[in-house]
Amino acid sequence: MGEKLLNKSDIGKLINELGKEYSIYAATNDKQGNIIFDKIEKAEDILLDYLNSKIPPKSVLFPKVETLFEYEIKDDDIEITNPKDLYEKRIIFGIRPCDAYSFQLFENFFGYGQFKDELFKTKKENTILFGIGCNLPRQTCFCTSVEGHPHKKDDVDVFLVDLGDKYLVESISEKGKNIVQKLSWLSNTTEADIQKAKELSKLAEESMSTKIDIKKVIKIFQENFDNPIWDDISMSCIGCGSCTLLCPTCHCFDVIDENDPMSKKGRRIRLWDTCQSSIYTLETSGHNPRPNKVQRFRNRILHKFCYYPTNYDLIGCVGCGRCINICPVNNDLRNIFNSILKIEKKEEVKVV
Amino acid sequence: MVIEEENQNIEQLIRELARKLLEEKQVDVIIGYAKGTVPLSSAPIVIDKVEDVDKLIWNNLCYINLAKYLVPRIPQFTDPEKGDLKVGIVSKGCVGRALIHLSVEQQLDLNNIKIIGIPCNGIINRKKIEKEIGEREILELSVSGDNIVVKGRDFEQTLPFDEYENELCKVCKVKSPPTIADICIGECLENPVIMDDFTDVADFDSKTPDEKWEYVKSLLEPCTRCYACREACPMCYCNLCFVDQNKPVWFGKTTELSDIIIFHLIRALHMAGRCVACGACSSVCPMGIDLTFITRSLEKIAKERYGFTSGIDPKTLPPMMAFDMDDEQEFMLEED
Amino acid sequence: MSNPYIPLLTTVKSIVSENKVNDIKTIELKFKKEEDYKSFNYIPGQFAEISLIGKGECPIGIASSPTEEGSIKFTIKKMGEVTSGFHKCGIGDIVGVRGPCGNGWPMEEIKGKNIVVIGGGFAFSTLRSLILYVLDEKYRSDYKDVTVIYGNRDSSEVLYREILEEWEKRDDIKIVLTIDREEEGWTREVGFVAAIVKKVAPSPDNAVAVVCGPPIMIKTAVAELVNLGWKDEQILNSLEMRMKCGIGKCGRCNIGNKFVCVDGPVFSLAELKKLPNEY
Amino acid sequence: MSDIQTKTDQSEKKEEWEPKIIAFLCNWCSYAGADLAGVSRIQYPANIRIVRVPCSGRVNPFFIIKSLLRGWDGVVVSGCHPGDCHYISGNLVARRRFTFLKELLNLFGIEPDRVTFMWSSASEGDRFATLIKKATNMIKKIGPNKKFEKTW
Repeated sequence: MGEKLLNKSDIGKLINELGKEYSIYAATNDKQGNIIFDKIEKAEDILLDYLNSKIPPKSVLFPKVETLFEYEIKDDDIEITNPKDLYEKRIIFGIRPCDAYSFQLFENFFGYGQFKDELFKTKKENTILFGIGCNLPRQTCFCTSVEGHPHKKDDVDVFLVDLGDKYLVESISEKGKNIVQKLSWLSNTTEADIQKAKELSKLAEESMSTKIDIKKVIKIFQENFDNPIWDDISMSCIGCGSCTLLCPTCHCFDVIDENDPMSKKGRRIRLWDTCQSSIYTLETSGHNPRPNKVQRFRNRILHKFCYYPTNYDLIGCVGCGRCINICPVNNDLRNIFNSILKIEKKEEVKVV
Repeated sequence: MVIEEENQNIEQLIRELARKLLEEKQVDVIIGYAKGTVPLSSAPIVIDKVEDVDKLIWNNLCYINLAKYLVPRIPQFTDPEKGDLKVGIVSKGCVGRALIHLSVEQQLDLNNIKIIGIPCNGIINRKKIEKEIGEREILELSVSGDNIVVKGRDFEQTLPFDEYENELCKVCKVKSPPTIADICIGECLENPVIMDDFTDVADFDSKTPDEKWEYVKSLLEPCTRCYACREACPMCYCNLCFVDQNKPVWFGKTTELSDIIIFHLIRALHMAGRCVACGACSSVCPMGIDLTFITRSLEKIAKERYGFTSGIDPKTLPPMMAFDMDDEQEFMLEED
Repeated sequence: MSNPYIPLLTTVKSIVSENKVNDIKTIELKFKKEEDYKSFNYIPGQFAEISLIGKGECPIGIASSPTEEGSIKFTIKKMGEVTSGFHKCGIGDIVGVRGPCGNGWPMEEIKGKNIVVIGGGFAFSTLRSLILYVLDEKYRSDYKDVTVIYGNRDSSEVLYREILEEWEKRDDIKIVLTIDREEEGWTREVGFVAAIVKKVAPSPDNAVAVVCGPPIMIKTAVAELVNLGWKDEQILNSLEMRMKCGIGKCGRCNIGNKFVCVDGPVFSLAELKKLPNEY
Repeated sequence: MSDIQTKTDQSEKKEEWEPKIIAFLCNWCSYAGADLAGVSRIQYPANIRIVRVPCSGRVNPFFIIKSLLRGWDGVVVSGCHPGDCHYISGNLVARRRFTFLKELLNLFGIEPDRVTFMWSSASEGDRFATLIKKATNMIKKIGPNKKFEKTW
């Protein structure tokens, strides 16, 4: 039996104990009251009953600004060193299943091909994920449509289910088992608790209000690259890129060198970048392969629902609904699916 | 009149005028607002058929400045055969101001545009509502009487409209677009005279530099550099923004505080005497950063120093496009 | 952990200015450590991410051939921050190199075939690498006739003059040089590359065409080849794309589901036809 | 630039802190004025490093902000008196620009005294020296520019 119980009043104790060995990252408020994942100093700062964070927890392992290496220019040599925080032992506490799944996608992508992104891999290896199931998914959530589930446990190391006044703690991976074993003071479960967790999982699944036939959507996307419908669905887009920056699966980055004006030191850093910006693909010669909003918009959607499935047989979306909530012009992904699904119907009519 | 009734009247006005324009073929397309799919939003929409007129709505969440869809950076209202299309644009005061200012800067031709003037009755501050409701999901938001009613799964909360209105809308003096002969229909202001005492920024002005710096720091800290503020701003139409320039690289692109502050400082500088105070930048910010203090201060500087209010008169040049021998220069260093 | 973003360090060994206006230079780099050079195994058509530490990084095609031992060469046009930095470099300066990246010309698959090289402007660098490789004693017998069609805006822009002269002396390679507009003293062809392709009319029998140049040249020259009866599989293009990481992670160089930096930059016309027209 | 800074950094520890000030001087008036001050042996603080620009209208606010970002403690911009501009109205255009810049620096809480604008003609060597003295003292009063420092 891998399950244990954790009283909500003991969260502080748990965090303090884990905090001795690991840095704890969890959802917390920033200065403007947004929920972000950040390093926790005090257990009281942790938020656990949040809907979902504004900035996805990718910011912990793939921060907005990440040092690739540091350098110091000397008289006839350059000294290059690896970034410092690579081997920091981290726990991401209270991550939602969708966001945990996004790490899986990151690992898949960054670990693909001849060159592997060792920075992310190393950080991920030193990280333990404590997931919490969503009992009340939002209206904009659609994880069940993209092969996810509000109580999906596969991608985390330890999985918690909120049972009201306590959490059911289930260790999933080896890493998770080891760490839960050390927490000997966790109490044992009863059959009723496990049963209740199962019920909650089922309830959560049933309360998902959006259901999309994603296989069909992918197929239509693959066949309709040149469809004029792209003009219509991208009409209202203002090209701001908040959808991509706040997407848990968007991994594109820009690389720049930053020098300390006061010394000969510097660092090469990578920053989150967005494919919605026109300079993203602008070549030095002035040629731009994706000069228009329509193309950039299409690239974003197809990258997740066409290129990703083609290359890795995975859907590049975890269904967190952040882009739906955040879009300033309310260009709702669900509407895009709906209008895309309509094209096929029209064509079928034509065939008949 | 209560807000709820006003909304209905405005909506009716928009639909009537839009129907008339389309039926009489005075315009080819109309840009307006449609109902959003999430509670705190509205969606810009383009219609070209009379049947679609009923999709146009008005509520207190129409925060996008529709003039953005006409700036040259996003050219889309052209037809291969007809050339430039005639566009009708649902205009609250700040949309009208943006259009007029853009024409002053020769970025668009007002003759291709029909301004459908409406008397805006204020926009709700989305961020303030989100903050108030906290981590509960908002499922529905409506205006009832003079109150905002927020409904969720197991709660219902009534909030007074006055308190949750955008700061900018509270002090707005140009609720309807200024009239320009021949291109305006609906409710427009004839020769508006703007009187503004800027009492709302007086408080901020009296702070010491360090206090201001601390305020700016904590305000801008969450910025992710997504540039939604820039993209939603009708005045930001440069082909290549200064932060994107790389010959030379002027300012850093990182999310370190100094780079963030510099970005907002320079953007504010570029908005000087041009900002039309629509508040779109604050409304669209995914991180809820309220840039009102910049907007208001820019208006104040332009008004107090040069007597200029942007987007009122298509014939007056904005302060940064003109100069005068007798400009005040009290900030110049002089011998004692 | 081996950090894939850390470059190998090299020093500038020589700098050659390639044209009259002096905005194209070929720099020769020597690896600081011998083992780095040994691990840097490349084939013609590949590129490397070269960087000036403190300025930035950019992807540049490798102009030298693996047969030229001891160093690697890059031909760089002065364009932005980084490339201008390279133009200010002196001998002995330190340059970072990551790579080789990309797939390169399919040297194995085109063995036993005639090779038609079509190049325009300073995109000729990776073609130089290819030609040198093919003409090298070790490999010459693997490939058949080589025809080179090389176009430029004007005569002062022709790169690698010395090596071109050497090639002209040989009888196993045919060189056709062209410039866009007539000029005094120019005795070679005049006209756009596509027109010259039509005039030269290379035979598609047992041959491959290797095309590299500005997008408009690729488009027109390829159309001419297709008119001459060339098949899509026989036409190889080397594409340009904006890149940052060069190793398929930063995302910006995708054409459909392919990344130019790892799946390209060399694509056959047949492959390109399957991809969206976003390049 | 960084050389100068490292040098002054070292001296900072030993002696009293001296500000580093970058001055953009217009070619026709202020630069000549500075020259005159030098030729006439009028003493003025050695804290300024001069950048000669064709006209005060050439001074993009970017220059000023970038200087602050790079760690300069103060910026001085000097041009011809209104009406005397070699290009007729360059300094008048500049004046409007500086008005807004000054107001915005103030708004963001960056000490407005760090950035100084002044007029000084080719014949006013002593005025130039006096104003530079005044500006230097003002900047000394505020202290070092630390607001834009990044963590290294």
